[in-house]
Amino acid sequence: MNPPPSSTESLPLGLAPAGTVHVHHDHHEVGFIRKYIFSTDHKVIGIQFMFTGLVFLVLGGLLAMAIRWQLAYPWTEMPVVGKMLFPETGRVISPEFYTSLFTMHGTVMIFFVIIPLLTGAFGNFLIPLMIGAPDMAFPKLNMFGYWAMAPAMFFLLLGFGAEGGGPAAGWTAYPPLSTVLEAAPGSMSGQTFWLLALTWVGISSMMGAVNYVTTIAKMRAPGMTIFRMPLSIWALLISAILQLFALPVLTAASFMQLFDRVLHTGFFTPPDIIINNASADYSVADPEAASAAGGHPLLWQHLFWFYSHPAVYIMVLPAMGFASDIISVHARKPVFGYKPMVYSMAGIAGLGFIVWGHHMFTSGMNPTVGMVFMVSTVMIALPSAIKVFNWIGTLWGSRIRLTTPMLYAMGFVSMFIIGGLSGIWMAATPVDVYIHDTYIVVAHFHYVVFAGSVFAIFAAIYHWFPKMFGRLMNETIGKIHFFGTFLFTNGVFYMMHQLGVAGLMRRTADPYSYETYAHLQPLNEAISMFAFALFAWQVFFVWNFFHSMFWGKRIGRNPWQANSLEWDTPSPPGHGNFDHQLEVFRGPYEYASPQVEEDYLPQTRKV
Amino acid sequence: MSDDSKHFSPDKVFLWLFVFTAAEVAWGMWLAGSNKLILWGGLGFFAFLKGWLIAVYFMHLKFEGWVVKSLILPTPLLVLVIWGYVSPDVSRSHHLDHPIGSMYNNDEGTVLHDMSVNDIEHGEAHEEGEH
Amino acid sequence: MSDAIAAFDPEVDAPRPHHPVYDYDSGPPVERGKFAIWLFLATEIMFFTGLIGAYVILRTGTESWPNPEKRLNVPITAFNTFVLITSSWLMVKSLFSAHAGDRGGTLKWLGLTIIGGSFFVGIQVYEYIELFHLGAFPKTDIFWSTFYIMTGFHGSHVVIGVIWLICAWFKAWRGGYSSRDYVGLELAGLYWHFVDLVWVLLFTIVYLF
Amino acid sequence: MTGFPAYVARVLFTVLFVLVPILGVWTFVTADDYGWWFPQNVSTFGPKIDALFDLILWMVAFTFVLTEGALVWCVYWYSKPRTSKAVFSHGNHKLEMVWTAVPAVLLLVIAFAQMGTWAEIKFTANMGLDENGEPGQYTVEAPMMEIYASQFDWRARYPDRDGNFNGIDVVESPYDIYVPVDTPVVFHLKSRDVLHAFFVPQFRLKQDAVPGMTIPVWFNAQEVGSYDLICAELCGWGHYKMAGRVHVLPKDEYEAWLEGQREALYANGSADLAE
Ligand code: HEA
Ligand code: HEA
Ligand code: CUA
Ligand SMILES: [Cu+2]
Repeated sequence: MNPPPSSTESLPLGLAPAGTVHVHHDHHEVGFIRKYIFSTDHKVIGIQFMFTGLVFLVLGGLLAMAIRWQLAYPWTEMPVVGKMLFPETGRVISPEFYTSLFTMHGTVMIFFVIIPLLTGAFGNFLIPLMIGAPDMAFPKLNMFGYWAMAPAMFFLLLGFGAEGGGPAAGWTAYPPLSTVLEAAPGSMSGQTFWLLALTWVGISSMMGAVNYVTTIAKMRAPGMTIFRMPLSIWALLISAILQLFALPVLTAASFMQLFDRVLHTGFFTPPDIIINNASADYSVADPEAASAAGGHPLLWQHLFWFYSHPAVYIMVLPAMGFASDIISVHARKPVFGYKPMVYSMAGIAGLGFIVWGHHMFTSGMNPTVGMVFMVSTVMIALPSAIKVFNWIGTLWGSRIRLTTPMLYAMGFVSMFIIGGLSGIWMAATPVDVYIHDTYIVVAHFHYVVFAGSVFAIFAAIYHWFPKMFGRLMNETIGKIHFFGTFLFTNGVFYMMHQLGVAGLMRRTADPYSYETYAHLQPLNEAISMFAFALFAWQVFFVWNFFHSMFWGKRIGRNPWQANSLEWDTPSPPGHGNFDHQLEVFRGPYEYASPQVEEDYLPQTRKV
Repeated sequence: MSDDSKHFSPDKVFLWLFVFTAAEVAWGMWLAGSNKLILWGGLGFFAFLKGWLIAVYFMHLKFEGWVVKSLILPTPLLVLVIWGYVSPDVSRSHHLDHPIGSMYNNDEGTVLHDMSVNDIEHGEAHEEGEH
Repeated sequence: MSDAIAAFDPEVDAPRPHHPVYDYDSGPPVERGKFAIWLFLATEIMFFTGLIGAYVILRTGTESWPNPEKRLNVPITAFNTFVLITSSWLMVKSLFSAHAGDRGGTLKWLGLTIIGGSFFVGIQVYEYIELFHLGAFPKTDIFWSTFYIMTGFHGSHVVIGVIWLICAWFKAWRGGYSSRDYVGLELAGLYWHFVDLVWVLLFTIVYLF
Repeated sequence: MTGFPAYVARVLFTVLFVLVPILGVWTFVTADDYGWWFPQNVSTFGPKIDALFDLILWMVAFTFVLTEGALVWCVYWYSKPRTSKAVFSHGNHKLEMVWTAVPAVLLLVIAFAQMGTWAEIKFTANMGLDENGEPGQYTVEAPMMEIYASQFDWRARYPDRDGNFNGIDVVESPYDIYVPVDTPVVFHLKSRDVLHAFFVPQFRLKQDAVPGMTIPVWFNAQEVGSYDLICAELCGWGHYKMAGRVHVLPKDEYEAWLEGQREALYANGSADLAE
């Protein structure tokens, strides 16, 4: 832990009475490498996270397109890429490859796109700026946090090319499929790399989370009481806390799975299973070949979901925070019910720890336990309800500016409602007996995670891009981008509900051989069309993004006439962020305040 | 950081730790194999005392404010949550074919429930090691 | 609605030249480092919760759990436990010397702590080797699986702790700690005590239960 | 700044947002006509599951239309160019109370509505009971069959005449599973290798097969016919084709079939070897 700046020259920070300021001049001359690659500046690190996240978003998107191709036209030649990707199978996706397709798609999207983009990119960029700090509490740790992603990516990509195919046990990696080497082609070395990749992502998130919580707790500018913090900060704080308490359990579990695979222990493997007619574990008389087994497959499911359910809220809470801020700014109206918003986020986080069993209703778990999990799961809709209603309350009587970030923020609200509501069906145990692992689940989580989190990320990019690069993204193209993305997203995911009601299984490479599913192919084909369109449409974004970076309209400190602190810095902010001393007088949402004649009142303006 | 008001005598604490460790080992060795409740009760008691001493004095928790305490407060709750929800499923499951820890024996093609086949005699290390 | 976005205006928008860095402290009255290390320890607790929890859950599911005395060398490990506790105590002493500004004392006690820690690791390695000779491997049965994963990860924590303490020792040697500010040493100490604490529990449940 | 002329943007995006609730509801209403809805339903607890689904569907549809409607209205009405400022309000306690309490009630209703059916499906105590709650012919202790899942096929095992599963004249039937109609069928679900799941859409029944566990499952099929048995838990590259077929026969035909199988076993002598 490197000491915070100046702690050596004066009393260590924290012993000084709250509100003290340490003013220090460090003439800051660093070379290119230290400035842009191994940088300790939270803004640079945030932007690094953003770029890697977006690149992986393209990768995950491509994988999704391959999935959609297979589901629309099973076992038919892939047009362009087929030749180079799988010559040996005659240019068609093999069933083995399909399994690793969705495994990798899920893994990439969740662990390398959404979490890095929300907490890594915007967490890093926004936290110090919004609370008025010069940087993170531990800049070096922050840098390591980013570079811990490097081995993660390395192992992930290694997994793709692993002998015997990439990991193919789904992103949930249920044993024994994932632990018994003979069970699946992809669970030779691919699964091992997958586990290592996950562990490194975990290490990165840990470093980040410790840093975020410390920074928010200790480095707020004078007057920035916790109930004057923007909701984005609250969201990031709460999701960091979720990371801290949930993630280590997954790390422990993945190490057990690693042991099962590499050292042939049997935490998750029952004693007498026979794979390919060869028992997975051998005579105890011959220790050399022995494999203990005698574990329990459900143990993994519990430990995995103990992290991965909180993880889904880690994936949505920051999105909610950004949406609240962006809506308030562009609606020119205070957030409706600030404190209820904070408490409901806390409520979601708290309940999030006791609902993980809802992923296991049909797993053979104890039905009484299942009932308990159902009640807590259904109740978690309550805080979410409060948030939704408060967003609408914020819009009510507002003066909406239909900017691209605003459109995406409202799109987030509209889509999150759909995704959340479908959660209620699955929370209902008897209903889940039927719809578990059907496309209703796929529809559900793509609505919350793509139409939700990714829309919020788009909103955040359009909104904070000016602060990052000092230039505005093109509004017209932005609107075109939103129009298509919104339309096609619903085209892709809405009808998946119907597929699910019809009982269509997820993770099936070719469902149409079943009489029950045969008639669903046209619907899947339509969905795939929308998916391809959705992907293609993103060129507007890519172009807008890069073009605006260099040729966008140059703007000043506060293009949106917003209140929160980050708009009180130059765009882009220099080293140390703030070029003047701060004092915070009020919360961040004083829009349309009668005190002043403009319709906004920055937190730092004295009246 | 600890100003003088927060001083305590580490030597005393250490002495107690030493005593408890000795007592615990003695307890464990003598009562091994006897009534589990007595055995575990005693061991748990000693372990708790020792942990408590280390946390409260060596780790200074006694002298920390609510902030630090609140940082670790959730962990005991979560421990209970995990244990409470998982064990009915895994350890107390009525539907297990074989109790956890049983092993498959290829030679007889049977499932062993008793792990004591893998017990080892210390001291005879090297003869065992040969074959 | 006034939504014409003002273009860049050097007057107001240009960064002020050579401004200082403003670094605020908003309380609570705990050093950043200490605050962070306790957060980190919380995650460590959850990590061992995962491992120990799994052990407890698996064990309560077994029909007959082998008697640890039949498998493990309890006396040696009891002695080892004693060593680790002692090193924890020495750590406190070195911290106290640092508080008193006595650099020599700090170095001495810290050095002894490091020796204690290394000794612990040594004995554990020896124990492992002997067990391997006796044909007890992680894969042998669920007892050994849990045994190796728990003691193994604890052992790796001890190693990290020793390395950390060595760094702290050199910093102290260079006079990096003053009687007013020895946070760095305190953090290393906290981690070391935590490792000790975990071992106290592990020893009980793995070797004696 | 709005890029498009203000009024174009307003109309365009209002229409876009209003599409969501309209098409949303429309698809759910018409899905049935396209056959994109529940498959035929033949088990006794099936209708209850569908009913619960519909109950939630109504509540959810209500909140869906309500919230999306309000959202659309805001998009349209409050994006109208105005000179006045927005309403300066930080919230309203009464309102918060109301929209916390109302959903809370709804949700509790939803939660408790589930429990009966869940217990009926899952609790071993309720397995194998017939319509009027009397224990039927098969029980958890004496199930009608064992079903083994393994990569990538299904295998049903019917006990011998004196009801045990390890005798030599145990009838084994791979792929095809025969059950009597209108009978509470209890069976033991097992897996030889990895996780699988026993899923018959027409029974509204899904249960994972976990290696190392013997999980009692039950259903009561009301209509003669044969239905897809689908593996619903990822189990490797062949997961998609791990199919089976459940044939629901009239009771007498079922008995006849089973006897026939046993006779066959005797005929080809394998059973005599046992004696
Ligand atoms: C960002 C991610 C995210 C979020 C926020 C959620 C939110 C919720 N999820 Fe979801 N979920 C996932 C990501 C997410 N989920 C993923 C990735 C999976 C699949 C994992 C896999 O198997 O691969 C999954 C799977 C999943 C399952 C398992 C399904 C199965 O496998 O059988 C269940 C079951 O209960 C569930 C429930 C819920 C519920 C109740 C919520 C609630 O939090 C939703 C609350 C919100 C609302 C309810 C809407 C707004 C409220 C109102 C408009 C008020 C009025 C509403 C009422 C009165 C009902 N989710
Ligand atoms: C965050 C999570 C996330 C996201 C965003 C997505 C996005 C998409 N997902 Fe998926 N998906 C999952 C998480 C996600 N998914 C998970 C967890 C699973 C389960 C896996 C499992 O079963 O184990 C899954 C499974 C899954 C399935 C089921 C497979 C099966 O069960 O057989 C399908 C099928 O249609 C699918 C489709 C899609 C599609 C069409 C998209 C599209 O929305 C994708 C469109 C992509 C883009 C639009 C990206 C374009 C690029 C940019 C915009 C960036 C611009 C770049 C720069 C500026 C540099 N996904
Ligand atoms: Cu068997 Cu999927
Ligand atoms: Cu969940």
